[in-house]
Amino acid sequence: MEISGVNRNDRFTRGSRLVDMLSKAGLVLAILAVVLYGSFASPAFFTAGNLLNVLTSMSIVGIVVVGMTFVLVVGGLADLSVPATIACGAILSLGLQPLIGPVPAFALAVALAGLIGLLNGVLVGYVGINPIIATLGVGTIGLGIVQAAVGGVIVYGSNTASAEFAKGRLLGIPVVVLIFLAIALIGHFVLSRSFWGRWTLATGGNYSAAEASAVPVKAVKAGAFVITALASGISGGLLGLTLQSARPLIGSGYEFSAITAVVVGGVSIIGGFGSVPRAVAGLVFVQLLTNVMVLQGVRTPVQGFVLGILIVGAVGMDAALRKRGVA
Amino acid sequence: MTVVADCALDMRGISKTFPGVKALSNVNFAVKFGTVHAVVGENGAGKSTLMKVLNGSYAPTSGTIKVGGNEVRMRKPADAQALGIRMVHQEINLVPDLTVAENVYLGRMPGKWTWLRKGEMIRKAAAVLKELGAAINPRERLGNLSISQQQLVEIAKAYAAQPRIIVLDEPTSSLSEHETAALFRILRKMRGEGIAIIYISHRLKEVLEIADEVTVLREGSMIETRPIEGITAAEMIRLMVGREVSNVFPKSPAEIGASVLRVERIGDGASFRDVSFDVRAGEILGLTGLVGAGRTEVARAVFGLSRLVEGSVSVNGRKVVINSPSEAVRAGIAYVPEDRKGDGIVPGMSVRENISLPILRRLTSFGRIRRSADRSLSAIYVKQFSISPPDGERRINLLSGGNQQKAVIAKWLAAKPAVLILDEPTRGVDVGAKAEIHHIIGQLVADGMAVVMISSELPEILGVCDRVVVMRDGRASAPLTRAELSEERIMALATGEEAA
Amino acid sequence: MRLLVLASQYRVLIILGLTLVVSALVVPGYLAPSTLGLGLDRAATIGLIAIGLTVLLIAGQIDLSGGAVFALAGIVSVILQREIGILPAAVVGILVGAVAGAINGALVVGLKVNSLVLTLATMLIFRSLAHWITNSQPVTGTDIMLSLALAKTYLEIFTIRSALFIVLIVLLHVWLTRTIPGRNLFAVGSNPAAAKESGIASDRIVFLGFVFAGTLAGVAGVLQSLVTNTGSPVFGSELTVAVIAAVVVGGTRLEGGRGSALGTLGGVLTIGSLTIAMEFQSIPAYVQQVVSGLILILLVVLDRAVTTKGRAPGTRPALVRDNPITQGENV
Amino acid sequence: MVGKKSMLQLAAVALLASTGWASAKTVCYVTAADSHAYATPANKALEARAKELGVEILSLSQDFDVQKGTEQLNTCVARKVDGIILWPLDPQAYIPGLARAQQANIPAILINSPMSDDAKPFIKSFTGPDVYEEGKLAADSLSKALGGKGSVVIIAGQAGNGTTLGRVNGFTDRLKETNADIKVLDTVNADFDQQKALVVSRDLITRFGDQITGIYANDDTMARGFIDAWKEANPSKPTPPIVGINGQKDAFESIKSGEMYSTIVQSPVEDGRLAINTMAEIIDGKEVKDRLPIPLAVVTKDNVGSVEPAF
Repeated sequence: MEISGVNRNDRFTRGSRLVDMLSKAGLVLAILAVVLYGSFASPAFFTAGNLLNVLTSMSIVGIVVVGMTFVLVVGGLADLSVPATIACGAILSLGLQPLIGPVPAFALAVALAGLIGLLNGVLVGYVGINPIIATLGVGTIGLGIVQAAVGGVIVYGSNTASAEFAKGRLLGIPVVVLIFLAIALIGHFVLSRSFWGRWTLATGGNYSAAEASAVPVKAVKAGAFVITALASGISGGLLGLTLQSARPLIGSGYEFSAITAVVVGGVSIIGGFGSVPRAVAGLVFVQLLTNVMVLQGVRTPVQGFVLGILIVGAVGMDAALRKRGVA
Repeated sequence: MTVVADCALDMRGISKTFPGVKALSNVNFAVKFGTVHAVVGENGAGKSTLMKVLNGSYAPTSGTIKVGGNEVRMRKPADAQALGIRMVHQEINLVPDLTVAENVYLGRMPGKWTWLRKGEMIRKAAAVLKELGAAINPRERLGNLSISQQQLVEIAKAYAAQPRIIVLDEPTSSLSEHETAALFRILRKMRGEGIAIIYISHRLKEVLEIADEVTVLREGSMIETRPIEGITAAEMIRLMVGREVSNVFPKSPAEIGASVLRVERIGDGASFRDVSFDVRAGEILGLTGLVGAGRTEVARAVFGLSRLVEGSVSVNGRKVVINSPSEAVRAGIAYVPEDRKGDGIVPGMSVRENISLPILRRLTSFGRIRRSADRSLSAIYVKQFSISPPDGERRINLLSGGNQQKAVIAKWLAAKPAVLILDEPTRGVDVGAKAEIHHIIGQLVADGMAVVMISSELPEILGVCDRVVVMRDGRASAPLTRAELSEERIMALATGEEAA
Repeated sequence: MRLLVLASQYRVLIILGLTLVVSALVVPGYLAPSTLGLGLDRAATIGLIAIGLTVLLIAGQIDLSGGAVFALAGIVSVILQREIGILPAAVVGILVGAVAGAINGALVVGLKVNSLVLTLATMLIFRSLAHWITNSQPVTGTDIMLSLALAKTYLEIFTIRSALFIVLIVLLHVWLTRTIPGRNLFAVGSNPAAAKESGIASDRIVFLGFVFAGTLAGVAGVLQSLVTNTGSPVFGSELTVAVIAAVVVGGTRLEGGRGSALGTLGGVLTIGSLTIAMEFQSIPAYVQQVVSGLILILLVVLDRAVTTKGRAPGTRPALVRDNPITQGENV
Repeated sequence: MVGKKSMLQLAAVALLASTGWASAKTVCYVTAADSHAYATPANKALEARAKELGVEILSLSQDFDVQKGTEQLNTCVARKVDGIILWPLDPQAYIPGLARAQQANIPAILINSPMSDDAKPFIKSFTGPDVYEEGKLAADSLSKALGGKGSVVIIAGQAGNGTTLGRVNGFTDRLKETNADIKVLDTVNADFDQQKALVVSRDLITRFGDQITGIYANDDTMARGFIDAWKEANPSKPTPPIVGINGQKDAFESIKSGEMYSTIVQSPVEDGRLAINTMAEIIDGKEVKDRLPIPLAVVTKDNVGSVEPAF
């Protein structure tokens, strides 16, 4: 259907810019509100130590969030195979240490996780299978193979140097946080400044038009899943190194945490819109809120309840703002 | 004055205001039973808004609506349907996963309580389709039909509801001339049954042929309602745009050079085979035929959007194998697709981002898009094509259809192709924008580009093209030169009355 | 190619048949009524939830909260046994399922948000509620004899649970193919804009679809709690994935507009009989996972390879569209 | 086709596994999971011992899903096995299934975790470490470390999980029983996951700071998480006394280095062997005791050199 009236277009523009601004401002305000409330409610909250803790705690899932942003933006709904890729990264990066040394082990672990992502990508991008089904199936198979491979036992780390590095600090900032920030920056650059990011946004925005504009849509779509798998592999590897132990179910739940952060950040699940800073802001908000609740002694089920309400609120508000901007 | 008894619809003083915008102001619009009433106007003149008011999608800000003499208030499409008002949209709006019969009776399936009387439904649907002269099996899954067959099902659906008022919005946009003629037979039949028909079209020739009355809208206001006798196309255009548009189809006085694109005996194993043609620098080659003849399929295959199974393609004398659009771009081929909204624009992106999409790699150093190059590229084309508003940062879906189309063409010129394939470049574009697009195409060939233009509109083909290839059932005719061109000749080739 | 088309058309039947034949060859006494009855009973819980999900997927929606609703309904039906008696408590438990579904439906229709994200959130909420009201401790019912009675098999094959599943899925088949609301459901999932334009109350259909799915998850949860005489906040945490797999193996698509009750029956039976067969052979759980994952992927790839026609390439699936029921307005 | 091939391979594997099915006694073993640090060695020990005894094991894995387990009991009954060894993950939910087994004259015993008293009539014995007992031992050990006075945090496993319930309730009940002056500051769930324990520990340390004088973790993995969090927050300060359960290798290291106070060793191998031995006796018609514990050893710095870690 065509838009009637040139004048109405102005309203459209104003609407959508307003929406974008409002939703960005909303996120910032929400984070500020949590910080303010937290500072009043708990003396321990607004301390360098605690905030650094929050940052450290969110780094592992944060790396996954960066990848998941690509999946949502490209219109790939969600990657449910994250637990498998994290397990792959964690178990292999520890398990292969005695055989090939810590650095090659880490690299190989991440590469193999990327291979799982490639399988997802081929099924979603090239064969055209619904991402939910494809990643669910591949994740199940991947996790099954990982479990069969290690026979279900815990794999321990054997290289203390790598453990020290992963747990260590650089200029007073934990190494995992630095790695997360680096990956977030790279992710942000790729999504917003590089041709690949523009292609990702175009493919998510209108698949056919992107295809007809010589964008290699299939590869771009597949690429988002490879990016997520690589990120999860790195995340899993770091997890393994910091914990110095890994078990097959080490990554369970990370997929939902990552999706939650991305969605709360206002990245559209229908694709074509979103950025890494938004997703990271969503993650920061969720983590700070959880932290405040824990410091306040709120029980786990209540935390889950609040988080659920939060997601409903976030997507509801997003939909409402968007609707107002468009209708 | 009209007699109340045969006044099917009487809309008086209709205004519709959106926050800050007046889309319709004080429109009076009346349609009599048993007539075909055409509504014409440029895009954005308020036709769609008026029809949305009529079918209950929008509530008017002020004004009254009388249907069959009684004042009514409609809050949703179902209210309009209960009053016997039916819409046939330009875009097919049916359910691909249901059968033809179920689509014809969608929302009104016959049955008792909730039980579906399937046999009765199929019988009735078959009868309606037969009455409309459409050879379609009512048990077939709708998704398996061709586009024009689906369009007929859409009309059958409206007709089966035994409406008192039927609104057709650009019903012929996906129909060939042949099928259009069949549609007009159906419309005349409906008119004979006393149905009031509202006919919206950009194709003034069709309006002149089928309408009894015509209403012209401009900028949200009703300009004039007149009987069709005594009005000419030129006059309608003047009323629509408020000015005389001279030379709708500017001819291109370009110098014709060497052959740029040559396809030889290509086929995709399904919708076309044994198609050969070539197009030369500075030349516009028309590709026409009935809808479904395989024109778009040929273009998509040459551009790498689908696979060729036989034949060869060469550009500037060199054979190329094209498996994807990016390979096509590298070979120097560009393609402006038929479905602008579906295949042309990325709605969430700005004009700038849309324009630079195909050649992004060339604007990139070390993976990073060079912002200045990106900006200046779009600035050039926004200016050259006078895209309005002249703001490259504006989201493209906020532009009018004509300006969107200009941006889509600009996107391809940025790639500096040797040959540009345009698929229905002026469909759904208003008269003024159409002239501008033709002007742009004229400039391109003047600069030595080779252009293939697919169009169903014969006057456009005749007016613009240097040579014309006519397709029928997946086969292509030999090219006709300007001297050989005539509407009759093309139709004869397209319908098979003359062997290719 | 023709063979492939045929194989794809009857893929559910083929895979089910193959499972049964191989199992029968390998597992002695596999085709005995008692074993089949066992498989059916094992499939019943998944099956009951799958019935609801089939309806939702056809309507182009999805519900991830089924497992949590399953737990919540069961807990409520057990907790209330002491207060109001077993039968009324069971009814209240099912009502809890219906209310949970209504909440999902109202939010999806009212806020016009994507059901994937929304039910992810309500899954969290319902699961938290289950932990909250039980203080994370399992709760026990009053009458263990009832549990034994409920698990009795009739005609050597049916338990109450599996019989209920079979009856409901046959009813669903009739409803989907022979009734007007059933056909309208397909219209809503296949082309929401067209459905709306044709005066079909899409919002109401989607809402009722969620209520239906919630109710069935409630029924399954209450039955599970009665059969085990226990309500636990951790029940059903693995169910949702199994249910989605069963429905998709049965040929229903996440894109909406396509699916059938009999297909779901086939999918559920395949998963059920496969599980039993592999368990009878002590196949480790992770190998079972790999096998069912492979079957899932194989079947959807087959489906995709054969039926690319009919839907334009790159058409976005229902889940990716904004909210299907808001489609068709503007832009 | 891939599917067909894998099915055939499956069939071949299955065929090998099922030879000799008719003659030997078959015992159905409904285990907690196939792939788990504790369950896997227990399963392996049980199966190895069964082979020695000439007993066929039909092994079914619940994958930590209670609902699956309750249904697997039906599979066991339908297979008309000679005995059932159940690893309960819930104190109640299996009772109807066990009752059905009893109706079918199939003896059943519990391994590793107890069930509620209502289950007593339906089982012949319960073998294995008593998770409730472990909680009590942990309370005693921590109480000793703190000199009967202090305030502690509990890092618990999955909410609603049977092991978690036993280990937490045993701990708190014992504290009450002994009238120790030990306050539980908070109980948080970390799902037996080291990373989750790390995250919740950071928050606990921020929240309570120096108030924490002792820590009880439901297993050694989570204790490890707390230690890491503590070292982050207070690189120089020694950890307060931490008590874990399981007796993992790395816990032994931590005890040696003084980072942990104690752990409670339960051997998965013992656990598995005791269960199958008991079942074999039952099948042979012998009477068995209704409670057969495996030895639990509290390991502190004093005896860490002389005890073997569990895994």
